[in-house]
Amino acid sequence: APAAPLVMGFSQVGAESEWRSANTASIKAAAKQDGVTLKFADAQQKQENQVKAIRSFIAQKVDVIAFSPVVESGWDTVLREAKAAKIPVILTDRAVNVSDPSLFVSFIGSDFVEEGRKAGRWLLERAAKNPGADLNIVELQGTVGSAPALDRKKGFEEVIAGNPKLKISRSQSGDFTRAKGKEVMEAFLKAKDKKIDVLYAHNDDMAIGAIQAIEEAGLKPGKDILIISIDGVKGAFEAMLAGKLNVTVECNPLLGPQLMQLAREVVAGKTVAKRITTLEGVFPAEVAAKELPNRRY
Amino acid sequence: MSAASLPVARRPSADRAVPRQFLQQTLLRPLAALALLLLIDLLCIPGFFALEIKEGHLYGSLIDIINRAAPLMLAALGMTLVIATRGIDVSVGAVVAIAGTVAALLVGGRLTMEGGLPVYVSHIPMAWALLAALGAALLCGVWNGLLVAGLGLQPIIATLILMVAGRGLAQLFTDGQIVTVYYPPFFFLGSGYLFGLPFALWLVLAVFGLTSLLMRKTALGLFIQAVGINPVAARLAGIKTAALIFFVYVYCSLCAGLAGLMIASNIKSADANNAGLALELDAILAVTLGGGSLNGGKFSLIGSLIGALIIQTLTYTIYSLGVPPEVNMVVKAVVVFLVCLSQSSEFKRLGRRLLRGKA
Amino acid sequence: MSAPALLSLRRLTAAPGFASLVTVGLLLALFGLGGASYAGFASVQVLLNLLIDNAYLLVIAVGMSFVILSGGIDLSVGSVLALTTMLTGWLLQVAHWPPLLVLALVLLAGGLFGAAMGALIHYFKLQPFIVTLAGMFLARGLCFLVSINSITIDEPLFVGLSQTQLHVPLLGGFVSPAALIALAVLALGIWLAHWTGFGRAVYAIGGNEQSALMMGLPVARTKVLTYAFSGFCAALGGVLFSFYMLSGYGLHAQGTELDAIAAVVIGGTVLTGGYGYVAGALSGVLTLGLIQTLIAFDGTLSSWWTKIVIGGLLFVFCLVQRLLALRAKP
Amino acid sequence: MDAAANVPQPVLELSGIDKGFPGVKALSDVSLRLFPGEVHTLMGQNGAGKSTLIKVLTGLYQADAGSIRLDGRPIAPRSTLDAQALGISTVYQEVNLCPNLSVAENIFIGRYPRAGLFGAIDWRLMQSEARRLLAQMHIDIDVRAPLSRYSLSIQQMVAIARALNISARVLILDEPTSSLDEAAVQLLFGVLRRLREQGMAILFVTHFLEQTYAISDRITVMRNGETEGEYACSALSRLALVNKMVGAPAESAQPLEQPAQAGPGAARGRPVLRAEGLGRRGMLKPLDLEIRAGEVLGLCGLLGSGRTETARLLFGADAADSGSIQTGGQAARLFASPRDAIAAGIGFCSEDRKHEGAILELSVRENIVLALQARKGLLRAIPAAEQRELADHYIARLGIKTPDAEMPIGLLSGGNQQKALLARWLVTSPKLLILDEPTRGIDVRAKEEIMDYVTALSRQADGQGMAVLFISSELPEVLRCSDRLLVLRDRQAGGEYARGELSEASLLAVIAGEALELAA
Ligand SMILES: Nc1ncnc2c1ncn2[C@@H]1O[C@H](COP(=O)(O)OP(=O)(O)OP(=O)(O)O)[C@@H](O)[C@H]1O
Ligand SMILES: Nc1ncnc2c1ncn2[C@@H]1O[C@H](COP(=O)(O)OP(=O)(O)OP(=O)(O)O)[C@@H](O)[C@H]1O
Ligand SMILES: [Mg+2]
Ligand SMILES: [Mg+2]
Repeated sequence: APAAPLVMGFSQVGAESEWRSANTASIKAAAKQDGVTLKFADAQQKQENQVKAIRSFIAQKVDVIAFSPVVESGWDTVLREAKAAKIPVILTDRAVNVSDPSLFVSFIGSDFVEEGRKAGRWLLERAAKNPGADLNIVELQGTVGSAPALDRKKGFEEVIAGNPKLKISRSQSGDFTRAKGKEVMEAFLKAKDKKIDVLYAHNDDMAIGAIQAIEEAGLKPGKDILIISIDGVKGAFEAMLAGKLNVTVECNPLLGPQLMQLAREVVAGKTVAKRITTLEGVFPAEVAAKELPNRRY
Repeated sequence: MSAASLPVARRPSADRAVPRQFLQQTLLRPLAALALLLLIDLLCIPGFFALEIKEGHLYGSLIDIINRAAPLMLAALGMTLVIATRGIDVSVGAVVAIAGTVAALLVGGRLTMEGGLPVYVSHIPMAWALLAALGAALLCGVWNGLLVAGLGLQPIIATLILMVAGRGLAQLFTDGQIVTVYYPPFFFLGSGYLFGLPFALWLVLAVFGLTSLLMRKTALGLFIQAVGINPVAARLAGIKTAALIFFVYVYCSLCAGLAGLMIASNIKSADANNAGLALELDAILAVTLGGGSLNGGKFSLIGSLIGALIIQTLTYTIYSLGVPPEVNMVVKAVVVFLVCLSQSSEFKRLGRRLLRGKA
Repeated sequence: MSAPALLSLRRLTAAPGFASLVTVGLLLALFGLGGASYAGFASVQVLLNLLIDNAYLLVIAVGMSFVILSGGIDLSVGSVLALTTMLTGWLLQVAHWPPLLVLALVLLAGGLFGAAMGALIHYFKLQPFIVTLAGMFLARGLCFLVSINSITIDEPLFVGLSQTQLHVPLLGGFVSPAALIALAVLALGIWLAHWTGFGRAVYAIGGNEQSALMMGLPVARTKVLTYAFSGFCAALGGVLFSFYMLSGYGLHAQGTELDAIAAVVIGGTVLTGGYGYVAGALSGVLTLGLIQTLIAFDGTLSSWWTKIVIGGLLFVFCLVQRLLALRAKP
Repeated sequence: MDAAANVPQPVLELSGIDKGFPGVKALSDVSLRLFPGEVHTLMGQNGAGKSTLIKVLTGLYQADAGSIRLDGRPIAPRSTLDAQALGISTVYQEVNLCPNLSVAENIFIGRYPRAGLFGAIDWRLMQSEARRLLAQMHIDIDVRAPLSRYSLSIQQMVAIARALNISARVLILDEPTSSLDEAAVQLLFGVLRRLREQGMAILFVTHFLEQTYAISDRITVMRNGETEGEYACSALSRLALVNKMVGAPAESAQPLEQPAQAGPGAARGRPVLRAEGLGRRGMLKPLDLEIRAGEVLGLCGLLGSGRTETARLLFGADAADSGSIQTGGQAARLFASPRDAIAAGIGFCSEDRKHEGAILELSVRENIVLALQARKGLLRAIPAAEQRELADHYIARLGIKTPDAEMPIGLLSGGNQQKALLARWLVTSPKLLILDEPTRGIDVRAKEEIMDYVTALSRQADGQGMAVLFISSELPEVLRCSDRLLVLRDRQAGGEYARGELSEASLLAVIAGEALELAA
């Protein structure tokens, strides 16, 4: 048994959403349980801060570095420094785009494009029940240019392209927040040109905000307008219970235990899989009541 | 005395003429900008001005704009006074987060199920919760005021400290989670209606009325301007400059706190990380669009309100026109440039010269 | 204390550079604190990392110093930086232009962008805050018009510059070429500010623009040049940033304008213009960087405690700086 | 040489200049000729348009109509920079220098001596040159210190030094002497005479008749924005000059030489203020001072003798570090801030109206009521009607030339701003009014009338009149108005004299002569 505890440097994106906070909490709790000494650095949503943090982990000679990159690109240099210092790097939640794949040992996390596809597939099935009707979709995007926003849009569009009845008529950024989601939805609802049938929100928070706007417009969310969102936070399940949200695609933040186990294996010199996908489900409203008690975030 | 020998050009209704002149100078231009934006909406967005009665209140795009602009208007009111003293307060967004969080936490983050029925409970009586939230905002203001007026730190740095730490505090309270409120009376503040109009609007009007009353019935307005334009001379004239500066920061934080309550109430939850993000920039922009100068001095409360309306109308227009999100910023930038230019006398002069040159 | 000692102390504290001295002293104290608390902190490389990691910020802060000294403000720098990385990425990776041409072009573009804002500010008597805020939206928006995805740069020159480690003789440790460029820009800034007519005119305008005009100084040219210089520095900061990150991205460096302003003000420059030193930008940048490094070394702070501690350290820093400066006033 | 050379040609010729501002016609059909080798004085009442004319001439304002010719060629400068390039060097009325820059830089900015490969500024050379230039004007100060550290008079001298150092053919000085004392004025005149001999054309603005007659060759009189006429100095008597400025025959020929009131008979009351050992290290050595109700105490001294410092310490504008002040039967103390002093019934009209007095963007009305309002406190706002009444009263009483009370004070002429600031303190009806150079820049008639008005306020028969502490560099004025004179030398009290004890000459000797003795 190793005398000194494993030291892990972890650079988190920030605390920009509930999902992220749950992710952080899971990693911290798992580290504690596993007896891993965690050096945690919050990047406040800035890539440059993450690079600084990784440099400081290298200077502190930690055993393993893990991080959730703010953005895919731009990691070559600092990861090379880590490699030169012989510190293995694990990615969580989001992937990076580097010229040399050996710069990191493994990546655990969700596949945003796949999440978008799952959302799209759910809609396809739903539309199949009522093949005659055109469905007018509005989309609430995440922060312009951010990886989840880009990928969730891409995956969703890819799938619904298969059905010409499905059309996205409006798409606007709601910055992943409730307030913006509500604001944008309000504006969509006022535009009288087309009746809105479906709302696709890139995260639950925006969907929850939009639900309020829909109610205030005198419509019934979940019935008059189908609502699809991603993440699967507790609030979404509550909304589904109340019949206001139709489906949420899970994006699992509870990566802590998996990460710790992986770190141990990596440090012990075992070969590990390059890509580890987290287990994620799709939760339609029907299963919400059963699932809600299991939700920890 | 020599007055007799000097032919002083005294206009007959000098006292009347001047406020009108002032109005022209400071309010006409922002008003024109707002009108222009609305005109664009009228032409490009069908049904933009349509108002209907829904559930006993007015419903429509205009109402949305007012509702959405309300927190910004409040923040801009507070910011107006700070800017008039040649200061700046970048902590507005953080104070919004703190006030919203405190209120949401105290009012009720609990949904209990009794016999399959959801029951909403507030933790402590709502009035106390609201007072506590405003109290927290007040403390923020006192902190800013002490740093600026007491210690003499530069306003931007003094308030930057709270801007950074304040949001952290709010997140500390909530452990990084969004606190959802399940207590309907709380929602009235941000999405209720009174006499058919959003309650938020009435609240803004009340704060505005109170503030302008304060400016008109007391010498506060005069003193704030004097301190903003020439602090040395103001002190020599016997004005308590430090106390005055302290006051405006407290006032600004209180306005921000109220805005925070409104935002939290509107989305029925407190989002410590995102509530009021970059609101300070919008508030400053509103003040400047309304004719206020960052060099301190003359200010116009109504101007700032109009400035806030311009910003919100613009945002709403962008959403309604279906501008792709990646172009949002460019559109916003271009409009801000145009509004600014339309307010510049120099630009007008240039335009006139060009026109004359062509003719 | 004896009278002569007191006197010499007073003379020291009344010296014009005293505020900067205090800042340097505080910096050393902060570094000492880190060294005492965390293993591996008190190393040369940690110090050099401060320069490497903040090279782009230093360059921007130098440009910002001029703007603030002239009594203005430039909120567009962060966005111009992002736009530069984006343009650089696009021109290199998509359009495949030669790297040196790209460099020249983006630097020129940054300068022109600044000059355009300066011209609006001066000739149309618009407020710097509002014009540069619109500039900030514009530059950020233009990023997304280029591409909403991030662009990875793998052009050999950039990669080479990014990964070069220049070993520092005697001290040990290495710095990046970007850090050296930043120091060179700082030196250029100091020289411009204190030994050229342009720099002195900037100070004069910050002291009193009307007077500067009545003293026959070229106010229009100086103001436009000031913003052009800041735009240029922002673009250069963007170039350094693309060396640093090897990517172009529209969300890069959000809020950097506030960091730069804070750095300049912490370095002792007065926001209303006319007073301060360009060299102060370095101490401001190092202060902000050091605070972050301290937090990273601590490694136990949650997101929110990170913010609170940053705010707290900033407060303590400003408080001590201010109190010492107050004491120094006779 | 051809024949034309024999008839002197004006270097600078302005004709038909019109300039209007919203609501004000500042200049109409003004003409002016300036010949090489002459000192040409521009005279006129406050607000006559002198400064505006100069600003038009140097490109700060653009004329609505008219032409400016330099050597017969029309010019249209658009900025001071242009004017300088054309050989016109100007000192504007308010000191327009940069307070944050060093004294040396203020003299040399824009024309630095250069050295080295890249043409860097040669700071050493610049500083030694500045020292040399100022030494010529008998000023010995640290030229590396920021200008803001020095008093207005020093700043004025620096502004002059700057203008003189610009190699120019036309030198324009707008009221350069308003805050200089006699000695400094003589120094300046010495320099001007030398420049005149070198063929420079000098345009000079002043309100002092003595100075006009001492230096000028010709005089142009302006009235209400129009040129009244151009006269050879020798052909115009003082009385005629004053008449032309005012536009009506004046009653007395030598207004300034008459005593202001019927001698020292006015009733004197109880002490309003008694200061003991008032001082501050590096500013003023401990000083005793007593002022009684109904008394005008003149404070005299050379530049830098500590008069302004005394006033500031009395008023609490700077904190004293020794001594005490007793007012109206209250316990002795020191004022912590101007507020305290105002509450004790003291008013202080600063010498530096631009930085310490006027709130430029506020209206005349707001500037006038400011101190009264501050004393009443925030909550008891003076009703709008009352404010207007107060403002209108003093506008009429002091003859402030403004279209109306709502005009921003910054748009008034210099002298009229000064009057409005005086009004600010008069409305508070203080027990003690400290006036530091209150007549700076006020025209010759108004000066007399204002001081008469102020002294009349103090000389009330009941012994309850206002006490006045009067600081002025103009000895005749001090002598005329004061009941008692306190002389300051080297920042300490140098003697007290009763009214009539000293003539102007002997006062000068007391102020300067003994100071010289001390120095020796
Ligand atoms: N920018 C301006 N806007 C409006 N009115 C102005 C402006 N500048 C000057 N005036 C007006 O023009 C008139 C002439 O002013 P000017 O300053 O030229 O007088 P002056 O002869 O220099 O007086 P003084 O002896 O008091 O300095 C005044 O009535 C003044 O109020
Ligand atoms: N000729 C001079 N040479 C050097 N220093 C001078 C000279 N005249 C004044 N000073 C300095 O300028 C500073 C301020 O002087 P200031 O003129 O304000 O004094 P004062 O007593 O208020 O005189 P006044 O009221 O006439 O302006 C003092 O430090 C004084 O020593
Ligand atoms: Mg004048
Ligand atoms: Mg003086």
